[in-house]
Amino acid sequence: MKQRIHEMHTPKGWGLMGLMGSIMIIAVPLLNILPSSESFFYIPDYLVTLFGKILCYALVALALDLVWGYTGILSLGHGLFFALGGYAMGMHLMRNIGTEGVYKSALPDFMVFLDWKELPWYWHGFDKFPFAMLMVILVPGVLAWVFGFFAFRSRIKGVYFAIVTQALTFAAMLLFFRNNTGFGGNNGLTDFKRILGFSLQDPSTKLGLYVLTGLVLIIFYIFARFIVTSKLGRIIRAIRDAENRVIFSGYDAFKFKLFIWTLSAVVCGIAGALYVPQVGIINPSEMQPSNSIEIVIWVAIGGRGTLLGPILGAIVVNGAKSWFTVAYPEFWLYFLGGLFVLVTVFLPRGLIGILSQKNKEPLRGRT
Amino acid sequence: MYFQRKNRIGIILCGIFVFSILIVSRAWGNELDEVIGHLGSKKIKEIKQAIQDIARMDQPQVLPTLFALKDRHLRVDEQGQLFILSDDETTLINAITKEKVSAEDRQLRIPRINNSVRRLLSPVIAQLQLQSDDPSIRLEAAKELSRKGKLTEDAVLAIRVGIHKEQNRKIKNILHLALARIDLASGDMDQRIRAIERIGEAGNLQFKSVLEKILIQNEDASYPEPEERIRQAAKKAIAAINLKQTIVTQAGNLFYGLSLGSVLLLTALGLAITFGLMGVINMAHGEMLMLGAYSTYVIQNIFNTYLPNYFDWYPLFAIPVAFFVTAIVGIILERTVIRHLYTRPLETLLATWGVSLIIIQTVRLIFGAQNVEVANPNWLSGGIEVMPGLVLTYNRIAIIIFAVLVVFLVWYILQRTRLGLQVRAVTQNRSMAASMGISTAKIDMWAFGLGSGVAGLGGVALSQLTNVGPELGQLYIIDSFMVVVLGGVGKIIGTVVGALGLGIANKFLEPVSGAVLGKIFILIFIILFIQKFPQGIFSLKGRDVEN
Amino acid sequence: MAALNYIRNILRRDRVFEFMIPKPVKNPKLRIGQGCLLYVEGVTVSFDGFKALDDLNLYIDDGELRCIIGPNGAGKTTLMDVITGKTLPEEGSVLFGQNIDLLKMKEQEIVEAGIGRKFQRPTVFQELTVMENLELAMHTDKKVWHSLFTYLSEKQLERIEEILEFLALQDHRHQTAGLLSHGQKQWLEIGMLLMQNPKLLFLDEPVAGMTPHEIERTGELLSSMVPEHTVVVIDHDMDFIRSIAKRVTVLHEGHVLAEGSMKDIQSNPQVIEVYLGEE
Amino acid sequence: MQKIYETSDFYFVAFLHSKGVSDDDILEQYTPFGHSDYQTIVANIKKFAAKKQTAVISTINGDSNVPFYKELANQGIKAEDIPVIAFSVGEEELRGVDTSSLVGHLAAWNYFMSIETPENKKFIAKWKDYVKKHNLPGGEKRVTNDPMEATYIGMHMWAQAVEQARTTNIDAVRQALGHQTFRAPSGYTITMDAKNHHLHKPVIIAEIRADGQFDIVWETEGPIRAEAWSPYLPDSAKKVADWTYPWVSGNGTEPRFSD
Repeated sequence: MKQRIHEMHTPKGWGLMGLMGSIMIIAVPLLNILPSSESFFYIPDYLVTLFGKILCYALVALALDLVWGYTGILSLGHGLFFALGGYAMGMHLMRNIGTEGVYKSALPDFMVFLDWKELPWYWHGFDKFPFAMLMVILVPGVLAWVFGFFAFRSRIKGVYFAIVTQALTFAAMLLFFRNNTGFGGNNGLTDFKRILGFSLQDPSTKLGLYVLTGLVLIIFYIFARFIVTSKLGRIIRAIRDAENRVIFSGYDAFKFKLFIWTLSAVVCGIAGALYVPQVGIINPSEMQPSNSIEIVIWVAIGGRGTLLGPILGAIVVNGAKSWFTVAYPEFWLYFLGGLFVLVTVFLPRGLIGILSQKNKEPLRGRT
Repeated sequence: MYFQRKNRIGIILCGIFVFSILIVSRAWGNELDEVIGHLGSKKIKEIKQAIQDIARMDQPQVLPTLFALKDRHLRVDEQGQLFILSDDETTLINAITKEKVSAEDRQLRIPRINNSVRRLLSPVIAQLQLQSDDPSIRLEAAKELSRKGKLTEDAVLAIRVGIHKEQNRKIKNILHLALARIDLASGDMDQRIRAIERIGEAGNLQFKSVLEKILIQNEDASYPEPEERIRQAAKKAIAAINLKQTIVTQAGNLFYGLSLGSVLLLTALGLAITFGLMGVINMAHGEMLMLGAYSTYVIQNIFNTYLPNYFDWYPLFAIPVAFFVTAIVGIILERTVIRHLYTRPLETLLATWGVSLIIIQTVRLIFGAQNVEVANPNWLSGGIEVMPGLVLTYNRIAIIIFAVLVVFLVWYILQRTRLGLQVRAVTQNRSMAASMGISTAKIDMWAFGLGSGVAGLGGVALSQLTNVGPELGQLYIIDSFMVVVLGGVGKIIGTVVGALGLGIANKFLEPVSGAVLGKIFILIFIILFIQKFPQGIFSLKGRDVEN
Repeated sequence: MAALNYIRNILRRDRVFEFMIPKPVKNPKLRIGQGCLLYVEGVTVSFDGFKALDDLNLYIDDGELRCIIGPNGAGKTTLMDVITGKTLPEEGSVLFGQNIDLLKMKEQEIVEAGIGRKFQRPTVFQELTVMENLELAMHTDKKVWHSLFTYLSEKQLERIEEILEFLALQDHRHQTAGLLSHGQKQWLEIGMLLMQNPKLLFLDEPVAGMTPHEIERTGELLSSMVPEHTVVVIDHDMDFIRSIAKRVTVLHEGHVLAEGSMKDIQSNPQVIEVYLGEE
Repeated sequence: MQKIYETSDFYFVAFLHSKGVSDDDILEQYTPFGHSDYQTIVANIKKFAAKKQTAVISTINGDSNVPFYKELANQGIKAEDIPVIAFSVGEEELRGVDTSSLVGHLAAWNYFMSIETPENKKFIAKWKDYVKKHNLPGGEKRVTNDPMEATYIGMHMWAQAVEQARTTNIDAVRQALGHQTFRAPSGYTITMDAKNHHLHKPVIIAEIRADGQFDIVWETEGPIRAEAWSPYLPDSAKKVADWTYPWVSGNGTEPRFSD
């Protein structure tokens, strides 16, 4: 066990990680609670929510890095799994509003609006928190498993896979846009009141959600680190480099891909579930193909195949987005587009590559 | 009044048409001028009354005034005198005295009309046009009248006159059809049956409900329509209408599908070159379409400003301009970004996505975030009614033809020119081609330029169909990739079959499932199809496939 | 007829609906009778009407070093694809020992049964170290969960060291495989095959692109592997074949043209005409 | 009269049912967002309209309007035969369309650029100056529209409320907002309802002109009192919207903080 811990990170690496982790989940909350609102060190509530949102994105980026950076499967549909987790959570929060909605009905407002008389079958059970959490994992997980089962079995790879995932999320978006599908159509699910009895308007609930997101991110980072330093980690990297060789070494590459793909989707779902109570809305625009491409952008800019890079990428890009879209809205797209071109062409190992020696080596065998 | 009309029928039946018109017009000279004057009334009610009066008098010389009223070219001065504004809006012509006056220094008012006036106006114009010497005008007028559900007595009268005078069989038939609804109620059995037969032959859907009324059964199983022969004829006619409508529907779906397929083809063809042949996952492809559409917009504006007389021909000029503009942008893109990425094809996806964001923002800064207006030239506006209920619009027909030409062009360049040969050689085996003395860098550049240029051509086509705005490309990028992947990478014929197949499937599906579900079904179908045939419809087979 | 073809298509292993095919017995024990290890009988494969293999029969004895030669397009690689499960033939049977039907198995199951394959181009895992490459190839439990929690045991480490030594790659054990020379990559791949502990080894052009010295060394390597492993070498390099071959099979247009010792082959007029004659 | 919906709204159908229109006489058509191929839908409208007098109610939003109107025009549907009334089409939306063949189709809104009042002339002149000064794309062709007018009214009312309250404190301004009046470009004095904080505005129905402007064909006699909730829906009718001090209630059945 000791050896495995050492393989995952050098002592220095563990120390650094501990430091960043504690800044994230201890320092930020303290700076939100302790200093007076005039103090220079004070972190206002809206920033806590913004940080929480960005950490959710970081979790998604981390999940994508496992499939793309390590296994070489480029997904342009990860936003779908994120949104599905978000919808599962949203349905729970929606049911939790109870009869306090605009129409004072036991049904969610949009159903009253559409004149539905009873809850559709697939909404049953979501009033219970454990069931909803199970669905947060199962819905994206099962969809990813079924989709991956057929796609990997047919040996769909590279561009084809990427485009098919894009078609998948696009189709899902159109489906969720329809009022008749039963998920609030265009407007999605919103007006949430509370989670597990805590008011979602309360700053302390938001702080709690932020800390929870940070914890989940740290836990999953360690788990992901455990995976990529295990033999399985070497096998998926081997699949990325030469899938045929892996198969002719006696591994069922299909199962390994399916495992990592499904795992990644589940983590995205969890990220979505953490995201929804913090931002207070989930709608089909989360399934837009461009959202999924943006996830790829975070990973690529941070540096794929590094785990830390995608987290960094998600934080840098989204931080820059929050600042730019306020300060220089007309130049945001120039910045994002330009950053993207430059990183892809000149820094294939991403921002993290600048920090490490490895960037000097040419990148091989990756597509 | 009644006397006069009856008198006129008598005269008509005698066949002395010219003479009668002369008499009547002379008789109504002053009265007509007065009625025309009411067209400039402030009250819509009076305008309507004036139109009805004009219909009764049946005087074609009023037509210019009626057109002016319809097109808002009619002006009224304080004294209530009517003037017709010329098309270039410089001169006024007195509606009655026909004398020209200058448009300046007059306080003029535009008589207000609304849809209820227009509803009254169009059949009256058609009725008057029946007396035209030009058969094509008479044909249009006859069609217009046959479309109307209810005809005024004056119109019926005018049609009867028209039928009598008409030499042209086609126009005559249409006029008969226009009367069929009236004839159905006539007392003459043969006339009724003929009317029913005519309706059946024409197959217009709008007559179906009229015929269905004949077949309604009373509660005691008797028919309000006692004549068995009439009922039989009606049944036959309804069957004929249904058959014709089925044909119209299916032919319509086929045409719509072909047209949608052509649009998909035009949007995907450039991608078939850059992605299919060169392996560059060009996410900025949609922006090439958008730039092509904006080029069309700029050319349109130039024509509008400097060559207004040749405005109708601006799309023809826009085609080469759009091609070269997008080709040059493509070449710049290839030289600055893509050439660094040939060994990492999936990463071209990322870089070109970045490029697409930059292009979108640049267009926004130059042209604004809103849509810009690209007008169809006259020859691309409107459509031709090939069957009742099926209008083939000119812009769609033009796009189908354009798609054929572009496919031929691409095929010719790739298969019949030296450049095409070299492109194929480079895309199939880069190092081999290089060792044979082909400059792969140059070929890459030209091939990418060609692909982008073809995308620009797609943009010209789109500008004639839909709105032109900075996000235009984003709407088509996914569909374009679907088409190329479905058709099979590396095969132009695959893209053609893929695009037409998707278009037609989509349009046959849409009436059944609705547009939204139809689109979803198509996407799911593509996902399943690729599971089964990962290489698309036209796949390369053999041992090199895996590589 | 078309319908029948469709159903046949559905039942094909490399297609989607795999669950419809009856599963073979998992990990059957290899039974060898009469010294014959591999039976390839009546195999036909065609691509778009072109017959890559045409009613081909081939038998490999247990413990022999067999060379297969043939001009380009003779079907050598396709034959290997069929045996290792990459391509499914339209007709014919492929038996490993007397009891294992290779046509009913997936690629990795065939590997598990004891057949290793080296590709024409050296395919090692470029971004993994030499040791990691060998570790992955090792004959062990290859399930997903096991891979996640497993460690290298002392015994396994010893085995890796043994192979490293055999390949003379001890000094490169922590180097990423992508940085090895071409010859070293070829050897590493052979080493990876050996790690699988296969009964039968297919080597597609093992000496392509090697220096004469490396070729000599490879020849020695291969010869030292028999009779513990049965080795089948497919190559163009006649000098190399001559130096190692005991029995040679000549393929031409998808079927076996001749078979025998190198001497017999060299004097076979048909072979001279289609193949050796070109040199 | 029959109605066809482009994208559906439950309330329309409910309203039509209440007017005794049967489902047979209603055809609803939905399209995906960003839809641009209206061939089938326009053909369906024609087919439907062949049977009975038909009007189309279009709730198409944004960009899809252009391809829809182009297809309508090209397939020869004229306003006098099948009028289309749209709820989110104004001068700005028509800027991308050749309107010559759309003459007579209708739009319903609270303001149109063609309204002839001194206030509107001033408003348009101000906008033109702004466009010129900032060199906005489109230049001379830029138009004013209803959302612009609404924002203009909103900003002025807010400024008035701030002046009256002498602070930008949200609650104080909110309290001061009720009863604010403003002479709007539409020529009417617009009042903010003291109770529900909606604006009382005129409703105008106008026809599209060939130049992309609108001809007003019908308007209410003065501004209409804004109802926060629909009196036609039993559930909705019970509700209260009351922002009169010290109450705060936007969507409840009784005012909150009433004491």
